[in-house]
Amino acid sequence: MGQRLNRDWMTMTEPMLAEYFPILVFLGIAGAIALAMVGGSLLLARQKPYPEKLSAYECGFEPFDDTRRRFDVRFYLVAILFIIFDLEVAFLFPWAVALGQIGWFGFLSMMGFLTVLTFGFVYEWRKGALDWE
Amino acid sequence: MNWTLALPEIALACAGLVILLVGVIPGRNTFFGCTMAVIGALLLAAVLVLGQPEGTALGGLYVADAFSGFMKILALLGAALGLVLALDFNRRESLDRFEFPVLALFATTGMMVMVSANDLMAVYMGLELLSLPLYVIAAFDRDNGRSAEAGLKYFVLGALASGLLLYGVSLVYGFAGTTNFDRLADVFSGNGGVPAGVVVGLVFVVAGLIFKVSAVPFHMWTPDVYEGAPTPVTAFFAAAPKVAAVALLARVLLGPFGDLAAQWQQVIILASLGSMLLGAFAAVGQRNIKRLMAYSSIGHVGYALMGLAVVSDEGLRGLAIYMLIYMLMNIGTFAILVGMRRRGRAVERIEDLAGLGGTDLGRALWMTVFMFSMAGIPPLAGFFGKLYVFLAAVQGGFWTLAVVGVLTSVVSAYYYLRIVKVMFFDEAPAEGGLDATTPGLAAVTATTGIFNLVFCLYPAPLLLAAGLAAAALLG
Amino acid sequence: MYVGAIFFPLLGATISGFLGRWIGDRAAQWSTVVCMALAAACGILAFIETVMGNGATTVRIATWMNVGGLEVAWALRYDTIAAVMVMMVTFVSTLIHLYSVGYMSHDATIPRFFAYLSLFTFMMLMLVTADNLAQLFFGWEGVGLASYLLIGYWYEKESANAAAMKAFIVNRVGDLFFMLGIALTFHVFGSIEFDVIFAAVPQHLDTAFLGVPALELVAVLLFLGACGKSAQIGLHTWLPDAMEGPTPVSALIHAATMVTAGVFLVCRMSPIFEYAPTALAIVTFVGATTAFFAATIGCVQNDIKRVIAYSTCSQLGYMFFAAGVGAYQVAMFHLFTHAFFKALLFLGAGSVIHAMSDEQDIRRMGGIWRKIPVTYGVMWVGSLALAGIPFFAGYYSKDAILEAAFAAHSAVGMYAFVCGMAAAVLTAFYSWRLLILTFHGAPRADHHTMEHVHESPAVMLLPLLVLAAGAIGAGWLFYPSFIGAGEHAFWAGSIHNAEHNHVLHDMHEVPAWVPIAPAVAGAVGILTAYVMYMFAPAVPAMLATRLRGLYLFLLNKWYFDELYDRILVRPTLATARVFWKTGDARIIDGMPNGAAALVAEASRGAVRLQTGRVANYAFTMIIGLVIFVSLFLTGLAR
Amino acid sequence: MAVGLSHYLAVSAILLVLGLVGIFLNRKNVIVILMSVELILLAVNLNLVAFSAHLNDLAGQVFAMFVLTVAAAEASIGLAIIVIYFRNRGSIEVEDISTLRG
Repeated sequence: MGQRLNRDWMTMTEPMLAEYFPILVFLGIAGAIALAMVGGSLLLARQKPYPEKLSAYECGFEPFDDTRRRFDVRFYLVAILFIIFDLEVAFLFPWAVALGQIGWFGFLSMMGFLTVLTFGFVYEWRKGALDWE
Repeated sequence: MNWTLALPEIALACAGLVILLVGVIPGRNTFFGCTMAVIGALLLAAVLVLGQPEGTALGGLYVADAFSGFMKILALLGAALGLVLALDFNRRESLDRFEFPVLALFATTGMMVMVSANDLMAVYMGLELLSLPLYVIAAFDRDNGRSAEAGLKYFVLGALASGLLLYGVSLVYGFAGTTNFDRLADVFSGNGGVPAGVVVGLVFVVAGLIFKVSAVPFHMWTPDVYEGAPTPVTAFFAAAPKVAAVALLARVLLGPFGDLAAQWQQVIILASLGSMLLGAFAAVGQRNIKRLMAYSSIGHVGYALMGLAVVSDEGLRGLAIYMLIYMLMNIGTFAILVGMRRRGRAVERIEDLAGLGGTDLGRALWMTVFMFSMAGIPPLAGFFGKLYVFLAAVQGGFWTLAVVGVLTSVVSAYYYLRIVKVMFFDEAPAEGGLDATTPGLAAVTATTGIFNLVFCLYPAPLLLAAGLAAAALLG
Repeated sequence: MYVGAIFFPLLGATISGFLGRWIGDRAAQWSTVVCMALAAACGILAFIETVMGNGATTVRIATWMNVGGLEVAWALRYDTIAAVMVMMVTFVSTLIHLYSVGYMSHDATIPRFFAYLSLFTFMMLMLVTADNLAQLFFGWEGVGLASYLLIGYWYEKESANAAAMKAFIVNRVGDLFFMLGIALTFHVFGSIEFDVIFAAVPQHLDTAFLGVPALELVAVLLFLGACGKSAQIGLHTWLPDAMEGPTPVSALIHAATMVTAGVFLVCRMSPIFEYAPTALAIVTFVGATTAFFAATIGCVQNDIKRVIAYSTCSQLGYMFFAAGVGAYQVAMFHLFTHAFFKALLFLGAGSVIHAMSDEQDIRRMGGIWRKIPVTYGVMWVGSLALAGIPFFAGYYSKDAILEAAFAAHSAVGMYAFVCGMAAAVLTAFYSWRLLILTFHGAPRADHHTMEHVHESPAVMLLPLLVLAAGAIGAGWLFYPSFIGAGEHAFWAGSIHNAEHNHVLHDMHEVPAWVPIAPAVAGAVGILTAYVMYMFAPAVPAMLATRLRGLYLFLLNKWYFDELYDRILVRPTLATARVFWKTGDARIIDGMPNGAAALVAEASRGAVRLQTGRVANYAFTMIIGLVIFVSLFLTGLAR
Repeated sequence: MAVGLSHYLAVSAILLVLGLVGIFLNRKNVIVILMSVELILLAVNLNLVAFSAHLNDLAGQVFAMFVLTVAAAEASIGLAIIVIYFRNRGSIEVEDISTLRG
């Protein structure tokens, strides 16, 4: 193990700053843009506040309520379903990129994967997990 | 790409999906039909396993040999019997949702993958495929706080355990450069010293696996989960997953890390000693019989691990035969516990068995058989299970293990006998004896009980099978 | 024939046990009796075949287990010692089955009883015909189980339940040592087949284990196991309580067969014991002490069955010290004769109890000898045999034992001789005390009972008469072949005497007074008993008051139970309290010893870890992980 | 000064320890335990990817994919169980989850 690490030290010769410089630049630009937007709106826009406008806006809730109240369990449900299904993307991207090399076998295996997901989807649908009311 | 070798697993998985759909489409309750279908699928898989050729498949991720065959048959048998126990209970407790058998089926698929994993990746996938459904069915009684708590505890600790396992896997992968068992074995067989990273990783892996077999010090979840979960679920937990986990532990330790035995041996010894002692002592004061069974199962795992700690052919054979006997003893006992109802309500205190000898002699006698067998009293099967591991330990010169084993078995005889005493010598409570059992339960009880009785007469074939399994693993 | 002798009882047990409910009580009990009779026929044939015919044979039935480099077979080893036991067991057991038909006729669950009885017989036969330690252990535990079931047969009685538990647990203690003994044997010899072991003994004469000679250690462990089964001093406490079981059970298990299993074990392992002098000395000492100690207690007990139970204890002591001085043949001979007259005594006692409508206290009997002459007669025969009066069975064997002890010419042998003589006097004394108090004098039972006193039915008397014949004849009939001139040809090597062991020869050259002494001792005891209980009934009470201390000492069985209470229970509880502050030391129900309390406390401690908090569980796991890592790294360092 | 394998290992080890400590030091909310578990898996993934880059071996990254998926499934099941528990007991305080004991 020791030797391996030493080899790392040998191979990585570029100075650190050079590596990280782009990130620094990126941070700078991001900060600048944010400042420009907020400041711009402050400078240019006409300020006419009234309570409706100042009150917090939350999707799906009446805004006039303490914020620590329980969420409706249906949100959890949707969230859970989302977690499950958004993951297939993580598999679909590399598959789509490599489809050329992996050929029919790769294609079919992904199809199998999607079929399994479909089974699950049908189950949820039949269980009525998808309709809100 | 000879994926046909993995036919049993593939068949199980497909069956699971189909049954899921078939169960959900119609509007009415399909619990009974689905359970039957699942049991059929399990038996079919068992047949496929019997006809399975040996070899590796799926790019070395999957291996099929005598050992995996033996253990798979055990796991499938345990799962099927466990589902039979669930049939009636779930209906009465209005838990008769068809998801139950399907989840059990997926869990069983996970066990099969574990048993014939030949790569750390396959190990992890199998383990999770087993664990996730188990988390759910532990909390299957949604409207019961105890069940929910059991599920929550099992989930939190299980997730922690699999996290540890994964971390270990990542270390092993990094420092050994591969996750395939055969190549790992090659890496370590070289006489060069082993990098500390691999050793640490191995510890994490072992920890994660020991959690699944619920041996000390990773046993803490067992009593709570066993007590909280619905009884058939407990029965399922106690039988099939334990077999699979023990098998996986044996394969991982003896396969890729066989040459590191000097390092992991003492850890297994420690776990075995601790489990035997805790299983013997902690169970004595228990009132809830499911909790008692939890501690008893911890103890049994301790005995089984003794067979693993002695890194030898005999030890492994003892382990295999022990798991077989343990599984059948447990299923039988739980077949009686599941049937414990008074006036239609499920009861699970030991006192509730009082006077069973008077009200239902047959059941009491079978229970006596199981208790004596668990206590390891000849000529019942349980005695031979212990005998083989003890002999192996003695032959390997592990006197501490053998002596502690004998002592703890004497101690544990106390609480098994206590149950017998309660059944025969205590007065039945005022509100009357237990309700009559059901044909299904009675059948399971009788089959397992008869096995326990007649095993001593002609164990040779089973021993032979176990011997082959052991030989296949140790090569 | 060989196989039949063993498996007919099992057949009977199966029929009666599983079909009993359908075929009815009568059919069930008679089927077992018939099976036993067949077994007995086979047993006797097998004996003749073995002794006069083609000598020792081994019948392999099946390969039983094949593990850890040892292969164990179901096999019946028929050499002389086994054949003798088989014949004796099947014969006595048959008679007792027959007797039970009468004795248990008013019982509710007759098939269960007979099933247990036959099952026990099968296990006992397994034990004696085993040709390897595993099979022997199988039978060993089997008889333990059967006796547990039979002692607790009347499980409505709390006392019976407790007695069964006590017997079981005390036996487990013995079995613990036995198991260790087997394990050590396997470790030393690499096998548990008798042939292999015995053949290999010479190589291992100076093998050491943990610094001590391995053979000594093996012998001592096996003997400790035998102590449990044979109720030798220290582990004897279960035997008197075991009298809670039905009387036929006491006769079969706790007099004739099971309790002698220990003696049989020692004789069977004679090739090992021969080369373990220290172990033999221990055997002699324990045996002799038990013989004397049990006899003293027998003198003051008032329960008719307990008196006989203690006499059994004492006779077992005789057998052990006979084996201890190297005269295994003599031990087997006494075992053989004892089976007859002790079974006879128990069955006679049972017949008395039956007649007295279940009265067991001899202080409430008396004056009934005219009403039950046959029972009276057979009790006389039994007592004469037990007291070793010339030409009854006991005379030959007990005489031989004492001669052997004398001829051993060793300190411990002399100690055994003295204890044996004292015990002989006491034996005769309490036997006649029993006879007189039970049968003679003025009736002390209430009028109602006395009217119902009646002779037992023929089915009970027949076995009594047969056994009586045995108690009279078994001695001189078998003396020549067992320990007389023909002894060598008879045992045909099934018992091993080392070259340095001449005791069998020496015992015929003892001074003339030695052979006569036991008979004299017996006579003395009898006379004392007559004087004290027949002619001057005031004497015993007077003695009891005068020597109050001694009397209580004996009456409370040398305070053994109290001793255990002091030594085991109290300190355990105390330490338990110190360790766990929580006070109440609740002993697990029905477990009459202090270890249980300690276990309970330990469990409470172990359970206290189980807080139910997820965080603590996770923490435990992490701690375990850390420990493992350190262990591994040390393992790596090695 | 360059970023080597050891740095990645150090970071992932720190993450692991944070996760472990988070599990048994947190006394408030079960959700936090869920997060800690995710933290551990994150550490694992970091390890795997770092190693696979260092060994020029794709297996590690494939493994990381699997871990991602399973982690998501685990999280969703965990959430579901927590919801059930909350329905029954009306609280998800870690301290309250201790009715089963002994």
